[in-house]
Amino acid sequence: MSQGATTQAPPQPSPPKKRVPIESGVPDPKQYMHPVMVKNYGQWAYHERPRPGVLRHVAKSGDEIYTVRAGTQRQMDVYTIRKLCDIADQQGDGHVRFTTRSNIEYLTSNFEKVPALIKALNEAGFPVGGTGNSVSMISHTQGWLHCDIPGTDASGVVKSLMDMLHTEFIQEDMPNRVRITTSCCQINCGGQGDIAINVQYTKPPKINHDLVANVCERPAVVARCPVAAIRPAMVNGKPSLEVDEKKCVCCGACYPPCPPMQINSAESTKLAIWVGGKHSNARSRPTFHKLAVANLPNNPPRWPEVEEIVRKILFAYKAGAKDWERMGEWIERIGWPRFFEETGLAFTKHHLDTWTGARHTMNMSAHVRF
Amino acid sequence: MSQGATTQAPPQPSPPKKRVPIESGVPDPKQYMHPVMVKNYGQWAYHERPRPGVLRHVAKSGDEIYTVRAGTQRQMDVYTIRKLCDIADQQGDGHVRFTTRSNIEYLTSNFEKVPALIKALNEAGFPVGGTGNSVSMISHTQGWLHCDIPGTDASGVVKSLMDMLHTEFIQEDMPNRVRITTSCCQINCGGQGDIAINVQYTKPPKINHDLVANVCERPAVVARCPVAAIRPAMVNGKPSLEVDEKKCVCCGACYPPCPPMQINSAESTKLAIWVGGKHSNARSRPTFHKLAVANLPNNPPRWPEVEEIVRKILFAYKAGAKDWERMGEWIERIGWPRFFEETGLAFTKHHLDTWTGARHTMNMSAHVRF
Amino acid sequence: MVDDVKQDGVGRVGAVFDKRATPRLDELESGPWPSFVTGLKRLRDSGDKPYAEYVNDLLGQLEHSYTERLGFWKGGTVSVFGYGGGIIPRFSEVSEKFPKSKEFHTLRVMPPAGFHYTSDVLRKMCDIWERHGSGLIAFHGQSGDIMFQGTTTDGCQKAFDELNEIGFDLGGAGPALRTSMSCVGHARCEMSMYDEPRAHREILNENVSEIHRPALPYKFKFKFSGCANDCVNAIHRADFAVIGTWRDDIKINQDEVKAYVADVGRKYTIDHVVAMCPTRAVSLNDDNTLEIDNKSCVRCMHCINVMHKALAPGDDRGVSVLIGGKRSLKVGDLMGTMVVPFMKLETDEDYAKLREFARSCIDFFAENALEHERIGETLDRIGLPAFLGALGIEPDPNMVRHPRTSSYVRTDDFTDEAEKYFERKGLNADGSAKEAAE
Amino acid sequence: MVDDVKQDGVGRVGAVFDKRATPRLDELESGPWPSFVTGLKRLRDSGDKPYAEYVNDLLGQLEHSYTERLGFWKGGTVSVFGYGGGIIPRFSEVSEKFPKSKEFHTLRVMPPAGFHYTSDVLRKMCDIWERHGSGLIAFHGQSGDIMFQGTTTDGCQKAFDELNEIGFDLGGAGPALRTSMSCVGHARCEMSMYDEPRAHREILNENVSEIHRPALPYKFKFKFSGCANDCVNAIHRADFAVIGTWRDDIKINQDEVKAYVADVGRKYTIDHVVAMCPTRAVSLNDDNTLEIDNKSCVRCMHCINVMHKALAPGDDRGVSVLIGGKRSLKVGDLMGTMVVPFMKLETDEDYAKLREFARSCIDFFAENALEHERIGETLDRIGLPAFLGALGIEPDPNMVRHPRTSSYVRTDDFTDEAEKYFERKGLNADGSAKEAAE
Ligand code: SRM
Ligand code: SRM
Ligand code: SRM
Ligand code: SRM
Ligand code: SF4
Ligand code: SF4
Ligand code: SF4
Ligand code: SF4
Ligand code: SF4
Ligand code: SF4
Ligand code: SF4
Ligand code: SF4
Repeated sequence: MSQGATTQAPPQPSPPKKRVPIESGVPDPKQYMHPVMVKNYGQWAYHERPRPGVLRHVAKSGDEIYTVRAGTQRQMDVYTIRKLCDIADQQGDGHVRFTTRSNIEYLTSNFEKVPALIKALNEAGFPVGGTGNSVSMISHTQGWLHCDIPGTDASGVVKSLMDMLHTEFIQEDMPNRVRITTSCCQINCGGQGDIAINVQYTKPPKINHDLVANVCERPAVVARCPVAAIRPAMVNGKPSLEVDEKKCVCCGACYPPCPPMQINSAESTKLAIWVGGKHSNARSRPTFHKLAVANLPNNPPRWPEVEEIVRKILFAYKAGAKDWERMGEWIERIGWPRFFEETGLAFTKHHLDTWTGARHTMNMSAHVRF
Repeated sequence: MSQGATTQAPPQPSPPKKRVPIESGVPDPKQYMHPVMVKNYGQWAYHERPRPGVLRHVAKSGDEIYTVRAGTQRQMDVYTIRKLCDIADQQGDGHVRFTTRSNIEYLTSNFEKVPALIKALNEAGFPVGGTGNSVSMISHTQGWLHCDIPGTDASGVVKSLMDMLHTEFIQEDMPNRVRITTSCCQINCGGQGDIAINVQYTKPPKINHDLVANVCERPAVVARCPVAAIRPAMVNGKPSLEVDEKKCVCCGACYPPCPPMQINSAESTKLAIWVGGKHSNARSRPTFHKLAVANLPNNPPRWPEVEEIVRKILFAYKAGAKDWERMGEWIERIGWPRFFEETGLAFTKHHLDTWTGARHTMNMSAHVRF
Repeated sequence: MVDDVKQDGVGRVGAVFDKRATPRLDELESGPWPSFVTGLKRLRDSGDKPYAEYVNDLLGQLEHSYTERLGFWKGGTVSVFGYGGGIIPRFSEVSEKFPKSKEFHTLRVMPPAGFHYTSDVLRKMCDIWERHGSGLIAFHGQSGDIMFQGTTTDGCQKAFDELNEIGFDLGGAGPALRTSMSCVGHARCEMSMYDEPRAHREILNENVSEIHRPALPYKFKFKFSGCANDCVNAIHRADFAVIGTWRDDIKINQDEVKAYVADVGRKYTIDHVVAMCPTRAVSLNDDNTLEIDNKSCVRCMHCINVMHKALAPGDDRGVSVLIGGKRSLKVGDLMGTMVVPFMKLETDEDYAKLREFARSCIDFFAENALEHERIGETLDRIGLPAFLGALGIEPDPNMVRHPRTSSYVRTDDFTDEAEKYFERKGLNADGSAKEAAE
Repeated sequence: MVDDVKQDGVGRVGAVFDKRATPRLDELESGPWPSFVTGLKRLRDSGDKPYAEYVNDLLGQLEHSYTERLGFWKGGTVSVFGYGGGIIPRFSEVSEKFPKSKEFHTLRVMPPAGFHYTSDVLRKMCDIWERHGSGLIAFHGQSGDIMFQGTTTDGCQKAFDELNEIGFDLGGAGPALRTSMSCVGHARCEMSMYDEPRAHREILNENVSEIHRPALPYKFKFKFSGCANDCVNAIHRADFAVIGTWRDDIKINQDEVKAYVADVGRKYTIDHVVAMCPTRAVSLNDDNTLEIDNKSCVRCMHCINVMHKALAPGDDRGVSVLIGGKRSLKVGDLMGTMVVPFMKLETDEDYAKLREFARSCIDFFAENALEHERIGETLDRIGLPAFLGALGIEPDPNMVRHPRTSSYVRTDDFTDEAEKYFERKGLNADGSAKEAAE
């Protein structure tokens, strides 16, 4: 199944010089790693957070490494990156890393350097924070900037929300860490979040019948539909597809393999907000996020309606949760009735799951809350 | 849909005197209820258990009612019942009730009568107990004595086990109440139990093809199979049915509508033991019982292999559970690995669920126990 | 009919017969638990009773089952005049060997709600069953019936007529409304949150025709428990489970709390009350008083069960209704699903409402379920939103463990639905509170 | 190619052009968070760079999206010599309006395990991307790639060649092994239970050809977290998640425990440590020391996270493997399922074993998955027993939340299976312990 590196090169547009790639794979991080981290690799004892955005890890050897974490826009121009490098060289030890959430981390073994690092970052417009019980950077996807199937933008949504959440990024005032994700189509590359802001299509695809025959492998498209709503059909004498709109759950899965099945439109592409997703295994098992509200307008450039709801949910959590409770655990304790009460959101028939395994989401007990 | 009482009488074998029934429905219990209970109906304050088998309920009025609970064989001859009545008349107040689990309860407002009641019951061979954290009477079904589809007997299994559990019935030494159920076929009229002893068929039905055509409505039988393993077929020139043995899960659902699909045989009808079922909503939600061990021999008259396993499980629970933990909650806390360790039972591929929703039974987390 | 001379009940009085050998069953006579075998033998040995020889053959057939490890009864059709159900007919497959007990039908008879009896009425039942049956009665079947076990077709009618005269009626069998159960509740239990026997009787007796004339797609069971301890196993074992609950705060007697803690210790209290509350709603203060976050409490009953002198349910009482519990045929076991989180149950009107709702569920079931489909399966098949829609129930977050995790749903009317919700709650269309009017 | 004269990288150096109006995007320049729009404008305004005009049109198209509320990119086929994947090709659907950025392909480049960089290597990347691309780089994509965003087909090859020369390689796209992520772990974190970068690199690099030549039924992702905190979201977002864990007891420093309790108080400790342990394995003694029932502990990390000076994981360390996490296409979201509860991961042999197991999962996937089916879907389709059977893994109770509740299974070989289990555990066939031999 796997092939040698040179046996089957795909057709190339630039014929003259064919450089054979070096299949070096994943680079060894130690060549870039801070020497104190290399020295104490796998031998760390404990850590502290001297202030928001700063970590102090102490090795069993007694060595220390300080981390200063700052937010970035992820989609960075080379000027931004070079600025970050300048700070690493001038105020830091020249070693950085990026976190799972696109924050940059400056590593230094010298505590004295921390204040200057913070100052330089702040001056250059990079907020220092994102550690401990803060709202960290939002999981960022591609959207209109790059993707071929987006219902909205990602960078703009993230920027708008992080502007609002800036204070919560630079403080550690939440009950536990807050992980927000966005996704610019229902595929949802951003994954599960304490709060997730995802595109939700609200209408079945409109089919551009003229294009189907040329662009789409019809059996493949039919196979992609999770509810078997797509049938091959002849339309205007041409082979096309048709959708049973009663069955269609507006998921958009037919769109990537068959772009003439236009799922997006300025009117019907909406945003939904989900809550209580969690990846960690701390206390409760990892869980999926659950629908809070749907049908929010897709309103660039700043999506104020989304901002408003995120704020409501976040501050209800902040006010109500006990220390160490993640969003979902807070809701689990106080109950969904109170969640809807405290956030002022509506509970509708659409909140009742109808997908495979829906029964497992139902209350099959006398446990009720008032 | 419902019909008047007289409009459509089914054909009657005894034609002469046709007495029209009085459709009186559920009798009013107050006519039989102890007068102190009638007087304080819905006005009770608290209760105590002065000793195993005895409850003292105190009403808001200050009135008291004492309950003495005793085990019965459920399937009672009139002599046994009259003996119980004699005790009610001579040592009690003439009022009794039966519990959900077929125990008899003597109600008296006079504490002085309690010792005599206990004595009379014990002398007549009715164990006093079943209250509080005891092992109460087993959920009893019909079996060979009466049912038309049983794989085993019920009365015999219950008698054998209750003989063994007698001490646990007359004491309150368990961490919480223990509810055991039996079922004499896979239909399982006994329901969920802390420990459930249920018939488990191990082979697909053997079809008596000569009888199918006369006895079975073929489409109805085909429809009953949960895995669509049954097909209509012609066998020896007669319309019959055939079973895809690769699909068949040996559930026996085809047997009641079509007795020629013989699911029972002396060899292949086995017993399985399940644990951790719970109906109450106290603490955890109600839960189904889970497979502990299968393939135990169906060994009348005393099913010693079953007895042995029930004993193992019960005493592991008794030794390990915290007060108020039900069987399933104990296991939930200590984990299934330890359950199998402490009971000396085997964990096999058959313990992995394969039914609808199996995924929800899987460990989708990093939570592990060693 | 077992015989044709001096026939009375199921057989002849004073019949002379050889006792069947029952070596296997005999082993079930030893041991401390009351023995059904001893009981059956007592019947067999009642030479003055019509059922002696009948039970002798029954014992013979049962011993045969114990030897062959197989059952030997088959079904059939038997009923009493005017009714279509309530009898479980049994015909022997080995009647050539055990001819006397070739018919062994059972009458399912509905008990008084809460299973209360006087010795007097029990004796009357015994007398009737001595005359017309085997003398074997079960208190009670798993659905709550008194099971008069073992008689002929003719015996069924006679026994029923006499039982019916003393105020008892047949229960359910087949695709019908079934016999119901309610816990001891109001009669004796301080946890009881409504009048279970009343709810039980009103609903069943209003629909008694559905019991007696099987015409539903499949069985339909009600069960009534006074609180979430669910002493009649309603949530799993009833299509329609009624469970008592309350809306206001748990009542705390702090002196009794302190007495409890003084008695068992702090660590014990923490490990068994605080840490066992499913929603961490209980907290033990440093001064040994208890704090309960009542909005988080799920009314599970645990803390009240443990500290029942110190804690008690609130006063604003009523019931929850869960639909669709059943055992495993076809789809696997189902627990009931919460469809009515709270319904006040105090006044006559409250009870009338519950009866109405019960009736509407039976009607829905009759009209929508496929053949041999329980209502829980119907609910799964059409989905909870459609089910609620059909019954005119508004969605409520108490119906779910959590809202949907799947985005596969068409939500274009979400905003309308949200507005309906706010209207129901008396809020503005954006969920904000209305200004106090006038 | 955007133009044909003085072409360098994606455009002409010193091109003269009108700036596209971007009124909507301009609104995204205000506010405290770093602005990608400001960054893009900086690129546009770099007249000395080849990408200035290119980014100008890109901004134009993006503004167009903000106005129309629609996306305007479509896919296609672009790759570099020798590889079949690793490039995400983008062609504009509105190139008549915005011709310069009509191609806007992305290179997915695998980062060093754990995302470590020096300023030096970052600068080199910037230089390369200035020469051959738009100047826009993302650290990182959600799968962990460095995304060099925006270039022509030709630019892809050139940029790749130079990146490859400085030690970087393309990541995954399409139906292939995908780029992986590992947490900071061993490099800095005291919770780290194994050498994540080592596991990450050994597995990916052994199978690097699967990354570069998409030939699997669908994508396949690995992720590596040093402990159950799962800082790279492996369980949900990887087909093969490796999570650090330990088998022996949690290490307790009782003095630090007392210090913690003294600091935050007993009630706080009870409510936030004792009551939050998912299996009630933690108990606070009356003398402010802590007791842990290690056999009940599920290694969730909570108590250690909270009291990390007082508590630490044990020394007998290794990993769990969960299979089948994915986002929601077709079947709905799946979490990974535990298939290897524990595997020691210390010696070279241990790592070799993990590599072997990884390879066998990829092979299983290649041979058994349907087209466009993730391995989690395959697992669901064939069932866990068959999946384990295919991979030669023995069933273990840690794989389940609980054993089956459904009786619908054929168990005639149960006793054989049980014997195999006892044999594996070194027990007698009835589950009893073997007498100590010799
Ligand atoms: C740097 C980073 C790992 C990396 O390789 O990049 C990281 C680093 C640490 N994580 Fe994490 N986590 C990182 C992403 C995550 C993620 C994934 C994500 O954010 O997408 C998770 C899972 C989130 C989820 O459940 O959805 C995650 C769940 C945790 C938890 C569990 C929290 C909980 O209670 O659920 C802990 C434990 C804790 O907080 O003490 C933790 C703890 C830590 C500690 C304290 C570990 C240590 O001893 O060093 C690290 C410092 C955290 C801090 O910010 O104070 N880390 N951590 C990631 C920083 C992301 C960021 O910039 O915000
Ligand atoms: C770039 C990235 C988002 C981002 O901005 O970070 C991304 C972008 C796309 N994802 Fe994704 N996914 C990205 C991480 C993810 C993740 C997160 C992860 O890997 O941890 C997931 C969820 C986990 C998973 O694998 O399920 C994810 C789940 C999907 C899916 C749904 C798969 C499923 O089985 O449900 C698709 C659809 C598909 O494969 O057909 C998809 C498809 C796509 C495509 C290729 C859309 C398409 O079908 O044409 C997107 C290309 C966008 C573009 O123009 O660059 N992407 N995608 C992430 C990859 C960057 C990188 O290489 O580092
Ligand atoms: C008499 C009876 C009701 C009836 O109408 O017949 C009854 C009576 C009481 N139950 Fe029950 N329960 C009765 C069957 C049940 C059942 C159903 C069953 O056994 O089939 C359950 C559900 C069992 C299950 O979950 O599978 C049941 C679960 C409870 C619980 C919850 C226990 C738990 O922690 O899970 C309590 C609370 C408690 O124990 O304090 C309870 C509490 C009580 C109390 C203490 C209520 C009270 O304040 O009076 C009663 C005295 C119990 C005692 O034995 O100490 N009762 N109780 C039933 C006696 C059955 C028997 O003879 O053993
Ligand atoms: C007599 C009794 C067992 C006992 O000894 O106590 C019983 C006996 C039978 N049950 Fe049952 N069930 C009895 C309570 C139950 C219960 C418990 C309950 O009601 O709380 C259940 C579980 C709850 C439920 O309703 O699901 C129960 C679930 C079944 C089922 C499975 C239904 C399902 O949807 O899964 C069947 C099969 C069927 O209906 O086709 C069934 C069928 C039967 C049949 C009619 C067998 C048949 O199809 O021919 C049995 C007749 C036995 C006989 O000869 O008397 N019996 N059955 C119980 C009724 C006595 C009474 O009226 O009081
Ligand atoms: S979430 Fe959808 S639109 Fe956004 S990057 Fe992923 S596939 Fe593209
Ligand atoms: S949008 Fe989803 S449900 Fe509707 S036709 Fe397309 S694939 Fe099917
Ligand atoms: S469990 Fe089966 S055999 Fe036993 S009474 Fe019920 S239906 Fe009959
Ligand atoms: S035993 Fe069950 S699975 Fe097998 S054929 Fe009969 S109904 Fe189908
Ligand atoms: S269900 Fe509740 S009210 Fe009824 S008897 Fe049990 S504890 Fe009492
Ligand atoms: S009733 Fe249950 S949920 Fe409510 S406070 Fe008591 S233990 Fe907690
Ligand atoms: S997953 Fe565990 S080991 Fe890795 S960084 Fe997070 S806390 Fe540390
Ligand atoms: S690691 Fe988690 S499960 Fe284990 S003792 Fe600590 S809190 Fe409990």
